Amino acid sequence: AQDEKIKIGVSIPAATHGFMGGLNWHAAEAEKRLEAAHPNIDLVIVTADGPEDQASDLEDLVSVQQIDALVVLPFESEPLTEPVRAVKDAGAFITVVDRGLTDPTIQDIYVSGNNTEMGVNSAEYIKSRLNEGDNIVILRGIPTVLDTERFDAFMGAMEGSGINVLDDEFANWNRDDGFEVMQDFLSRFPDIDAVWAQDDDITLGVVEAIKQAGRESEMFVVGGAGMKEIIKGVMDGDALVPVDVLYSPAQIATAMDVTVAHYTSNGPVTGTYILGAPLITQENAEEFYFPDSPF
Amino acid sequence: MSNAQGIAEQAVLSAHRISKSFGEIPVLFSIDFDIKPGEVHAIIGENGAGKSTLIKVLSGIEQPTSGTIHFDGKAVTLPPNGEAEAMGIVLIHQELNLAEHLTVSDSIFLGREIKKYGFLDLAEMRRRSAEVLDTLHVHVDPDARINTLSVADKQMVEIAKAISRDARVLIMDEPTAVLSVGETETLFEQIRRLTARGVAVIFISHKLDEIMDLADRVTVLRDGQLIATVSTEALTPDSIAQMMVGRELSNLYPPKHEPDVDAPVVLSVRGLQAPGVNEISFDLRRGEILGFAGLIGSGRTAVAEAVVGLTHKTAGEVSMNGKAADFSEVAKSVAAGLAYMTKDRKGRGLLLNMGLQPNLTLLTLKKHLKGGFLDQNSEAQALERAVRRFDIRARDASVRVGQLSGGNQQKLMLGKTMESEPDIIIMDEPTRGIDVGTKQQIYHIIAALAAEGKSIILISSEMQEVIGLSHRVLVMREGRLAGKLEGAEIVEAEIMRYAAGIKQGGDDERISA
Amino acid sequence: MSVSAHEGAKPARGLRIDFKTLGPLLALILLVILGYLLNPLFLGEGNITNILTRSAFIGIIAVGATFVITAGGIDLSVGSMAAFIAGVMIIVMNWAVGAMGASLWTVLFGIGCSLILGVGAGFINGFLTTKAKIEAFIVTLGTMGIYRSLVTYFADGGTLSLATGARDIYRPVYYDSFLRIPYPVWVFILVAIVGWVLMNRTAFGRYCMAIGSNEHVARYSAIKVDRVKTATYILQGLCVSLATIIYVPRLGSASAATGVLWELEAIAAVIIGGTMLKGGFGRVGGTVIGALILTAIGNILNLTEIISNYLNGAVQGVIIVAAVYLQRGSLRTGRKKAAE
Amino acid sequence: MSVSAHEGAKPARGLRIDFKTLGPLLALILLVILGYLLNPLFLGEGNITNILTRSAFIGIIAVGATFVITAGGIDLSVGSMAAFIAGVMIIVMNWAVGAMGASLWTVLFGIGCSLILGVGAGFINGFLTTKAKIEAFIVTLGTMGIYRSLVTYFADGGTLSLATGARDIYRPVYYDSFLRIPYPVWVFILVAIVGWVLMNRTAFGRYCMAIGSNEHVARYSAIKVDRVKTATYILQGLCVSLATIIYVPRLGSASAATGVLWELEAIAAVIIGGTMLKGGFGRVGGTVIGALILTAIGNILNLTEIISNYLNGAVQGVIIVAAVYLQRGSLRTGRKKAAE
Ligand SMILES: Nc1ncnc2c1ncn2[C@@H]1O[C@H](COP(=O)(O)OP(=O)(O)OP(=O)(O)O)[C@@H](O)[C@H]1O
Ligand SMILES: Nc1ncnc2c1ncn2[C@@H]1O[C@H](COP(=O)(O)OP(=O)(O)OP(=O)(O)O)[C@@H](O)[C@H]1O
Ligand SMILES: [Mg+2]
Ligand SMILES: [Mg+2]
Repeated sequence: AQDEKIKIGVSIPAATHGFMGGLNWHAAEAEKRLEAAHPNIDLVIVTADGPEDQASDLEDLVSVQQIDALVVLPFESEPLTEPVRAVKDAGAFITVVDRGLTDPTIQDIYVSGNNTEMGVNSAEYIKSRLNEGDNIVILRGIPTVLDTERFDAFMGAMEGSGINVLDDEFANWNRDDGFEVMQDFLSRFPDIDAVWAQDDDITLGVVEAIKQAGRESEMFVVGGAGMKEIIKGVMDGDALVPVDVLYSPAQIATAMDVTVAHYTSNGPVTGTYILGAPLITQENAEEFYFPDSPF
Repeated sequence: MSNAQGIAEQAVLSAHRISKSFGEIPVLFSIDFDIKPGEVHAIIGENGAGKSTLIKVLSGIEQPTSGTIHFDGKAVTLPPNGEAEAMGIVLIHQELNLAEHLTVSDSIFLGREIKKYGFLDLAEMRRRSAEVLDTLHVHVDPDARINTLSVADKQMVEIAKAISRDARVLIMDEPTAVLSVGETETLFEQIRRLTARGVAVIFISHKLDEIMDLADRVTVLRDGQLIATVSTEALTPDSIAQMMVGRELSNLYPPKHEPDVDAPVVLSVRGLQAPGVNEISFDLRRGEILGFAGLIGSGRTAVAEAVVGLTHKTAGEVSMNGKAADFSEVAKSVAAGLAYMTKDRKGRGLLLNMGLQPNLTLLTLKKHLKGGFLDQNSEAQALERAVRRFDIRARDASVRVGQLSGGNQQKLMLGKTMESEPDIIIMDEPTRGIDVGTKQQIYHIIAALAAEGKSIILISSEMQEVIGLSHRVLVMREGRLAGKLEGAEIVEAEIMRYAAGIKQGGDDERISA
Repeated sequence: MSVSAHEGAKPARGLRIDFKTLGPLLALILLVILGYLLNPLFLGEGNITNILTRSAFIGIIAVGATFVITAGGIDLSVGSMAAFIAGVMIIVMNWAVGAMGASLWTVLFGIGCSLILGVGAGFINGFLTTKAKIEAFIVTLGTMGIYRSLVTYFADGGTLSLATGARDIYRPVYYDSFLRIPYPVWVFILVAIVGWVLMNRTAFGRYCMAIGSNEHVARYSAIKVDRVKTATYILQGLCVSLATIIYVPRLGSASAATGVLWELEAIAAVIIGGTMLKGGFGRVGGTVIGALILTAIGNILNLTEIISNYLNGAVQGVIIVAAVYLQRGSLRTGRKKAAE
Repeated sequence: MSVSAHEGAKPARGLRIDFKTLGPLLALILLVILGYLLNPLFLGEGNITNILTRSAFIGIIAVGATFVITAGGIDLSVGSMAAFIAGVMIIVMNWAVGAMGASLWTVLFGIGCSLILGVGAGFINGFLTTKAKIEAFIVTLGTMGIYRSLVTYFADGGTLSLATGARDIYRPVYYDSFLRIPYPVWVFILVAIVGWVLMNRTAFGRYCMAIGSNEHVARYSAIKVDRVKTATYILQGLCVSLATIIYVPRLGSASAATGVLWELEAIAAVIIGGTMLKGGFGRVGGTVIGALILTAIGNILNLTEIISNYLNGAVQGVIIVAAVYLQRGSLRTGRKKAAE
């Protein structure tokens, strides 16, 4: 009976911070939904703590789970290119999510969030609200490729705007670090007009620090990802966090959907699906609000 | 005993005007000392007199503050950390100095392993270890780990280690403190064998009869000063003692008061079984000193530890004052007024890296609580009391216990045990490493305690001590009671006969083959 | 003779103790000067308050760790335990809000749960190390994984957030002050004082040192070794619980990312403070300073731009090693002086 | 008198040693059975090869850690050190490819650099602990931060990737086999054997145990304590370097995420294997089995879907504690039997 079933491996990073938690949740939900809808599909989700761990997971999916297809969100692009190629060579259908491999010919489907666009859209919004000579601070994530991509794109877009970037520090996609780094920015800089927090977990910490300092009216915060609490705030017209930039953890579900579709629909499914990183404002927030998601 | 033809003219190792201070505290004052090949030179002196310090200087472990050392007639600076062993100066430390996790054979060859093609020749080391151990009549497995050995066996391993090295000068700091007569005899045989080959031996002991027996010359230290170096023939035990302590030592043992045969039994042990203990039964009466004699490893310690709840007994009953007293942990036995003083002061008795005060009160800390908090004044008073009562000499009260002289550590441990004011005290080798003067004091304390109505179990490998103090003596052999002696029967020959298994029985029928 | 020697000894000991306490303090003072030179705002009241408040979490946990380490143990589970307790507190309080509406009782209920969980978690660590005789390192590595997983599971991989009603009541516990000193700092001060007294003025502290110094001697000295060791883990659990109680009102949430690496920071604080990792000797005062040093390093790095962000970890590492070297250095000189 | 006792003891001792070695092995066997029951493919050749190859990294590092821990030290920096060495190797090889084109020499050059860096990094840890007398925990916590930061810095927050030319030449070192056993496994086997011999059949191993057991005794036995301790850290560095040499061809890259928490895994492997964290007694064979146990647990978690991914850490924790309990349990029974 096993042989008739189509086995799809899903390899994602472990739920170590909010965004990845959301991603894990969406993956688990999609598994339940898809397995219920398609009895001949078996999805296997494995989570990794780092690139080498993920490479091991991929080996296991081939050798013991003997998967027919793989949906993978690589921890890092370059180190996982070869391991994914090995899965491909073992005959599996490959869907890559979010972080592209260095060799795009490996993948059959690419579902992309868009870190560059996320950085650019955040910068565009901040530019639209501020004037020359205004000051912003930046809280970054963990020093990794994806963080660097976002940051570089953001800085590129800010160039020539005349807005000063006072400083940037890593806040490790963590609320506590966001809180503490923002506290220190607040004691250091008497005039801050906006904060690019880049991630909604960090945003929550930043907001608390600003409230503690009583400087809510002075600045606004732009986060990213699309956490339900933040979207709710945007919907309700929160002045401190007026917008959010989508970088949805639901992209993993999309990727799983299209991969399953490859086996269940009549035509072959391949190609690239760019989800984009749209700006979420009070007007469109409703579309992005999923109150049941843990993220 | 003298070994006239073995003693060459020239000293192999000599020290001239050696002084040593630890920080600002002087310990040795301008000492002259020399040792010739084939000679046994004993160093004696009170606890804290500086004997151990002197031999540490002589072996390079400590560097003298001033003075010179000559080796083979040449002035040398001895290398530190036991590297002088390469020159043939081998030291047995007063305190056991073995790494607990190593095996016996590893320990014996530590630092000078035998190698074949660069790898350890384990078989050879094992073989040679077994050989040395055999000459010492020690029956421990060369592969046994040190932490499974008894204190006496550890001491024998240390001796084996030293003997197995190619020593020209062999320095032994109280090697016999934990040994009983038999082992001591074997050791002396080996020492005589070595001196016959021209090895020079420096020997420290508080047992004056051993000194008389073994040494050619004796050096007496007092308070860090050299009192005299004399040839043994010119001495009697009494005159040595007098030189050491600076006063006459008339009666080492206090007069025994008559045992009260009608006194109530305070501790009764029936059919005790535990690791190393086989079917032991005995009674202890109020005001009685009950001696436990036997060879090393005969199970005396094991009995004591099972009685106070340090080890699990597998069968048998213990009762105190007629009530069942099956202690599952030591705290309970201490609370019930039964205290055990271990013989392993370094491994079981004292926290070497702590000061005197916390060590003294550790067993009885609850007594020093005021409103739930530690009352340091009361602790300090306790220390003062103990220092007076047991004549604990620390040149500096801030020293860590590990820096105390061996005898003073022992006195501190005695003080610690007595702090719990027990009704019954089991003393395991209570005078281990204690000088004659203090020994006398301690004997008087023990006798006084008995006279006060306390009861004492005295475990000792020093036959004279057992004979001199005990009202009754139990002799153990291989975990069993081999004999029971009372009154005039308590003589050395009789004890030895039971201990060695030559004579069996006693008044207990259960003691059979 | 020995009485006079006894008296003569007193001042030397005093000197040594002085140096020992001065070590970490000296490092902290140098760090403060460095901070001030890099950015005078470092000594602003706001920043000082921030540092103190932040150091409270690690500090309180580290006070507990001082006992565990002094008694020869180690607890790697504290960070995960904090996350777990925070998570359960939030779940429980949210449930209470749903069932009875938000009130002071909700918060007290949460706090009660936290204390029970802390004691329970500590007991489990203690029980497994003493009764099941499994190495503390392994036991707490295990429970570390277990607690972290459980929070992730409870939070469905996401974040557990405290219901707004309870949040509003609870918030002041972190953000408000008494005599211009924030409550978390008060709790820290209290824990430090109680810890100091426990370590230096009670039989329990003495027992911890004795056990860490030589377990055999402790046992032969009628100390209930297993019980005391278990008590250190329970104390550690209690400290984690207290830290969590002041942590939760800060952001009102818990997730898999809560308390990551706190164990390392807590142990580092303890050891920077002069307690020995091998046990036998514990200094609560040093631990408090150790926690302040660690927090101050992080703060200083945020206050200056001269160092690439990527190198933060390196600077942190260098400062920690240098701080400990400094204090050990001064300690050694101190000892030498005392000895000469 | 004790002759009979002596003889009686012999078989008991044999029994005890058996049990000690059997402990971790037993746990591993039970784990393998569990894996097979969960999914028979667990014992497929491919999977076994995968487990062995993967365990090589942690295993090789853990063999080094066995020496450090046996001699009473600890090294927290190994994971970061691996990332750092991998990063520098890649930079150096890329530069060499640029300068002279890709050839076998490029790879050998990189390997040479790796070895030098490993030895150097180990020496620094050893020097700071022995000469500067800073606690090993603090020193290696510091260097851990420093190395991790440096990789991040070199990689500019991103990934360092090996140039394709060099990659192709280097790749077989991880992926190819000799006698159906992949090269990394060969390296692991070699390191394990050398480690075992070093620990059990050379004076160096004895010295490590003696130092870890009682530093004073070691010192009085004319053992150059500082030198031996430094040597253990250098050995550890060398092992990290070897592990890195087989790691780099696997993914051909290094980043801040490389080797995170390897230190914890390595120490866990050592302790699961029966070496004591306090030092004095080291078992290289046990360490190898410990590394296999850890890898097998990770693999088993991928075999089955019965457990929520969120609980992976919990399952891992439970299995580790249970494994150690099992081996200690059997050890105790063994001892009890020997005593009776
Ligand atoms: N490392 C040290 N630091 C400070 N004082 C020391 C040190 N070692 C020994 N002492 C002191 O030197 C004195 C002499 O000690 P030593 O050990 O030489 O005495 P001893 O004659 O061997 O006594 P015992 O018969 O009790 O063994 C003692 O007061 C002791 O406290
Ligand atoms: N827990 C134990 N398990 C197994 N054997 C034990 C245990 N405790 C003691 N023994 C053995 O019991 C015997 C008696 O040891 P014990 O230390 O009681 O002797 P002792 O008469 O006090 O002599 P010593 O002076 O050598 O200590 C020894 O052979 C010892 O190895
Ligand atoms: Mg499934
Ligand atoms: Mg002495």
